[in-house]
Amino acid sequence: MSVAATTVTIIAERMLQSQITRMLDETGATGYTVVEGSGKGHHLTRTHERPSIVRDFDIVRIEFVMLDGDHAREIAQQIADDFFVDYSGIIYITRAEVLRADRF
Amino acid sequence: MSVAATTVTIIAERMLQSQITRMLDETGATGYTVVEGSGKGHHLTRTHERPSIVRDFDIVRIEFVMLDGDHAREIAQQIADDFFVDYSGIIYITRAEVLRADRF
Amino acid sequence: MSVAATTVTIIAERMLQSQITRMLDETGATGYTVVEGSGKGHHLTRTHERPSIVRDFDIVRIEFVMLDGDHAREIAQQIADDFFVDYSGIIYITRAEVLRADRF
Amino acid sequence: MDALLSLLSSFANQLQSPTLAFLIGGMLLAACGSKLAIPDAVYRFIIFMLLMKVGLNGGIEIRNADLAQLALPAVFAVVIGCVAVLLGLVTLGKLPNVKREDALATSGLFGAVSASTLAAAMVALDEAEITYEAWAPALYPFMDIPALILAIVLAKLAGKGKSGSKQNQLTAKQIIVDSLRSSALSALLLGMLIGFVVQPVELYEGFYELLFRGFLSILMLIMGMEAWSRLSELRQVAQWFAAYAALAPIVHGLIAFGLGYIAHITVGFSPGGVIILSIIAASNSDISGPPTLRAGIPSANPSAYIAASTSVGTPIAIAVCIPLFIALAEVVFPA
Amino acid sequence: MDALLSLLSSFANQLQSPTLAFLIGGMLLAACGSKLAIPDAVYRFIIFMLLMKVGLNGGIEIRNADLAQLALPAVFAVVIGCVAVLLGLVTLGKLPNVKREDALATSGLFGAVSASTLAAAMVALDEAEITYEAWAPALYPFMDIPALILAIVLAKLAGKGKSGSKQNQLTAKQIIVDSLRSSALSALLLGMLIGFVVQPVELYEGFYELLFRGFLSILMLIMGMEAWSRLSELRQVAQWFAAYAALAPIVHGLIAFGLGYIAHITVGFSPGGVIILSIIAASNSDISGPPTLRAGIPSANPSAYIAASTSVGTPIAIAVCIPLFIALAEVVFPA
Amino acid sequence: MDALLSLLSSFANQLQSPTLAFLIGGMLLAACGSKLAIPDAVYRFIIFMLLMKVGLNGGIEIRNADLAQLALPAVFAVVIGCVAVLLGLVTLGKLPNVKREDALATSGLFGAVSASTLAAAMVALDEAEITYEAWAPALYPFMDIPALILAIVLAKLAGKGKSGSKQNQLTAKQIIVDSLRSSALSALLLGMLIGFVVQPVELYEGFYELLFRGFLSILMLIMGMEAWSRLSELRQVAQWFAAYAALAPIVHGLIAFGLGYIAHITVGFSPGGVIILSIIAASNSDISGPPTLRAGIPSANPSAYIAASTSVGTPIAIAVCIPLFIALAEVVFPA
Ligand SMILES: Nc1ncnc2c1ncn2[C@@H]1O[C@H](COP(=O)(O)O)[C@@H](O)[C@H]1O
Ligand SMILES: Nc1ncnc2c1ncn2[C@@H]1O[C@H](COP(=O)(O)O)[C@@H](O)[C@H]1O
Ligand SMILES: Nc1ncnc2c1ncn2[C@@H]1O[C@H](COP(=O)(O)O)[C@@H](O)[C@H]1O
Ligand code: NA
Ligand code: NA
Ligand code: NA
Repeated sequence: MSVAATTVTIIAERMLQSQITRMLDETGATGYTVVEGSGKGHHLTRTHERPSIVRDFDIVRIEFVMLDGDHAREIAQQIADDFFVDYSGIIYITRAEVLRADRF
Repeated sequence: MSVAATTVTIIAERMLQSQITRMLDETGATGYTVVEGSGKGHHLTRTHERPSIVRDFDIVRIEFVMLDGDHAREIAQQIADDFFVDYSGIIYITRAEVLRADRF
Repeated sequence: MSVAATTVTIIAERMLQSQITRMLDETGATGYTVVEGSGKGHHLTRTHERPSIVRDFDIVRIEFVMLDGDHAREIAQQIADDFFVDYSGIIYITRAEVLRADRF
Repeated sequence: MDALLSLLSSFANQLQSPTLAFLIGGMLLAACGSKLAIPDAVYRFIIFMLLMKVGLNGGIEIRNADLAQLALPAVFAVVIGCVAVLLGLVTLGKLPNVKREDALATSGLFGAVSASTLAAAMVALDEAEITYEAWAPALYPFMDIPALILAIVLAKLAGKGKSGSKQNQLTAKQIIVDSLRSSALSALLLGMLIGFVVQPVELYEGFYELLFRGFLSILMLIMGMEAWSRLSELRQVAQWFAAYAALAPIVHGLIAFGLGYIAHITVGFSPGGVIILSIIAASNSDISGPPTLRAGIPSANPSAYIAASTSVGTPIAIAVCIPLFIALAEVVFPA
Repeated sequence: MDALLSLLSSFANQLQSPTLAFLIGGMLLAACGSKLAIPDAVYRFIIFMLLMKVGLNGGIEIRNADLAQLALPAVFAVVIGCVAVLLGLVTLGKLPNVKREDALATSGLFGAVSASTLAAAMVALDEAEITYEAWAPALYPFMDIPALILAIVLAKLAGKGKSGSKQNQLTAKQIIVDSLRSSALSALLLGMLIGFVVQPVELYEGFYELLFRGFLSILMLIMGMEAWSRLSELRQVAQWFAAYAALAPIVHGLIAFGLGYIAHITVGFSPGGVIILSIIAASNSDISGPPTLRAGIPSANPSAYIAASTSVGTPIAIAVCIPLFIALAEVVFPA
Repeated sequence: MDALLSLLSSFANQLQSPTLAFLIGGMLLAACGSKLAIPDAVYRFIIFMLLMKVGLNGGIEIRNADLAQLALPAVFAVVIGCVAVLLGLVTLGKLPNVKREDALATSGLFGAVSASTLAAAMVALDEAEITYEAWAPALYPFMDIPALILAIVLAKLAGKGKSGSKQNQLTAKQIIVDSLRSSALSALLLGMLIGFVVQPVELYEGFYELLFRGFLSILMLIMGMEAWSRLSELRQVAQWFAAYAALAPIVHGLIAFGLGYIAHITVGFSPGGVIILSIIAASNSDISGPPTLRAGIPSANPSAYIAASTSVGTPIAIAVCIPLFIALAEVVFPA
């Protein structure tokens, strides 16, 4: 029942969220899920507990699942090239299997 | 120290959360973790930023970890069959290792 | 372009968050991402929907990615030993690949 | 002719309310791409405050009310809710590119009731110094619940045997229970109960009433923003939904005005009460309706009914129907 | 006999307060499965507002107070907090199926203090037009902190050497610091400080006091909902916890009333102050207590002490003890 | 000599405002490690309420205002915003261990405007019973936007061709649009528009003005907590940022005071207006500035400019500059 698939997880600043999801739409990802959080890397410690009107510095975790692993990798690479030269963020890729593969 | 395990990630509408977690309890999952988010698939763009009294359309990401991979797959399949014919959502399965395996 | 890496996911009570992230800083993790949620294991059902001034019982999901898998496992084991004898929580480890490996 | 003129001038008068200004302001903001967002928690709190206020007020004043008078308007409310659904089915449902389930869900939503629109109407009546029966807001569930039930039951009859899944099993009883448990109706009913039992006049005036108009202005802002930002979703569904959403509130309101007029003549239903009944009819559910319909008619496309209601139905109900029916009442029921 | 009658009638009188109506209303909602939920952010803001109000008021009025009078009631507060814990240990702790740590954590919570109950008591005193010393709310930490410390220290003595983990190292000093840093005590103390230093009477009256009763009504609603929805957790632990939670508030309150009476006779502690002391004793901590105990006694089961306190202890303290001790004072201290 | 004395006494007088007490109270809490946190949703709602209040008030009163008078102060506002940026570049930018981009981003932030500081100034003027032109708060964007544009444009000229990425493409027009769309300016401008068009005096007085001071006190508390907790970030960047952040508000304020004085003499700009202009100049942007700069100068380190502004610049602007410029005005413009 389950089919091999690839999941890509992008962790980025919230200000990039709309640009990244627009790119996902354009490059053919069939869907994505976004979760908000905080984090620490080489720059600011970000935390969404603190009151802040500037939500743009929060961290978002965007993940998308695709059956076509090569395509997923291409999209991931393009996001890395376009956004993560100037801005914070990481991308990682894992293998998975999906149920109801017709949905993807 | 670490023992092989299987993680199942279910992304669904929040209105299904209580039904899905009830099923997890009944089918023998030893625990689960739920995170709220937003997302886009074939239907509505969901976003929990927008004010909305109808939280039921938000997205929840439910993940559970089990040592017995076959059992985990069975549970996952049953959730797919029971809920994802009519409603939005995806399920994917990955391999992992767990520490403190006696907890599962 | 992508390089093999290890991701460690720690699910714990929020009251431990600052202690765990301090340990991550000290033991050499290069970054981490935290997301809030709720969950059920052997103890309380935790849910952050309910009004509660005591956020300390909420669940946090802390994940960190490292290139050096052995080091990641050591850190994970130390967290398990130091925190998860007395307190709730689980740890799991998965394999992944990362883009822009120089960031880690 | 005179009547029409006085209708128009009274209508124009209503259009200058702050309520409306905030609604339009919200649309303007969204249209300009403003990043202003009222936090979700505040939105949900405001809804609670408004409904608790409406409920407490009703409960406090209901002691002196003659509840027997409620009977006929309540029956009319049920009738209006059902007629709205059937009307939607035979109009919207027959149009090309409109799925039967989508039509049913949409007309269920438009048959049901919006608490926010009701609150806006109450402020408008206050400003126009028109009184109404204390129990008038209690007509809400009598229209809301039958509309939702009828829409879901009709959808099920149509879809019989189609889906084998566990979920598609909402019974009429469950729909009633679900509706009463929704945050909107719970707050309203609890407010009525507390108001009736302990008569907390000081608390009501010093807090709930004090903040009512201010919170309503913010709610209108939010609804304006929502209306505009869902327009893009509306564009993705057949245009008939937009057309339906523009006309249905007015048609439903007129039907209610007519029946309310009958109640006025037969049982002395007040002009203010007739307006309330008309606005309840013109409004469409934004709180309890959508999730109930989603659960009850899972095959319907939520984008269609939510966008039609939020983007077009609600602004029409607030910006057109409230001033319209107040103006109409001023013409029909001379002081 | 007369005294008993007048106690009963005064008690019955108190039961009609809006405060109580909202508490019971909240339980009712949860019992009916209502989906109404006050957002967490609003809940936390309300707590802040109430404590800031209580603090500012105390701070503004404390200038005219004779602080020397505080000494004896403060000592009594410490005594009550400690006695409550010891009493819990020798009663609840000796019962079958009750772990020693669970008993200690539970009695620590019941020895400690709830800011919400305190706020509800202050409104009830206002309504009954009973005055009290401006510094009376400042008795809070004198009872709260010793109770938590004693419970944790006793648990540690028992568990000595059992756990080798890093975490189990809370010292008495850390517990004090933790308590003072908790959101509840910080807001209260900061309010007192600001009230004392800048005397912001206009701000206090025009905002914090203005909104106090309204916010309290919403807080009561939330606490009622919480109480009911944690009942299921309570059922999973030994029934003795429920029995303890029902009796402890009354017993602690009576002890405090007795000691308060002594302070009344010896140093002229006001009847209102005696009531405040009794309610503080009857209340159980809902903000700083649970996380401090979780950190201090990690082996105790949080379901046991949180459910006992939230589901039974708090409703008893608010719905039974507040009216009871006001009524008792009216009998004991005739005007 | 007399003037200095009267300046000092007037300054000391201002220091006792509740506004300041809450700001310092917030710092104290954070310094003590308090866990008190005002929820983010409440913070964002408070900002909305304050700006809507300021906007509505301006809009309601602007009808009677002579807008021609706005011209010169508006030109001065633009000049001050630009001078602030250039000044930052040739002072902060020349210091050792300070990157040019970081200096530009920081001086952009300090050239821009804080709505919270503006609100605090308006309350202080109210308390001192000093009136000002209804349109004075509308000077805000005239200083804010040019400062941000100039900083970003200068950074781009310097960094030309360095980064090949897609993002670094903010044009001046986009910066203007972004600023106007920010939640702060949207709320302010919408408030003005609604105030002007429908004159909702009752709503304004009964809600927005009613809650203004109370919400401001909470905002000050939050800003105090934020200021303290970002100090640790500030320590990680060159100390020059802290020194700049302490001096720039005063220098910018003095420049504005001088130009405001010219406007007073030439076009009769009121003393209160001069104070508003000075405080606007002394303030630094906390809402629209940071994200605009982050997008416009991605290579600058956000820790540097945000920490400098939040931890040092804002407290100086509120605690030093507001009382200072009110005192100065009392000396310079005798009643
Ligand atoms: N090694 C890591 N593991 C997990 N998350 C990370 C890691 N490094 C960075 N992040 C996330 O990416 C965000 C930006 O990182 P940086 O670009 O290093 O500032 C951080 O706030 C974290 O949320
Ligand atoms: N390919 C995907 N990758 C990640 N999440 C997805 C994907 N497709 C759908 N989702 C999530 O599942 C939800 C429902 O999807 P759908 O059933 O396609 O409407 C979406 O809102 C997303 O949160
Ligand atoms: N098998 C599991 N899969 C996913 N999350 C789990 C699992 N077991 C426990 N958790 C998470 O860890 C938290 C603490 O679990 P416990 O220590 O069993 O009370 C729970 O609230 C869940 O969020
Ligand atoms: Na309707
Ligand atoms: Na107690
Ligand atoms: Na400035």
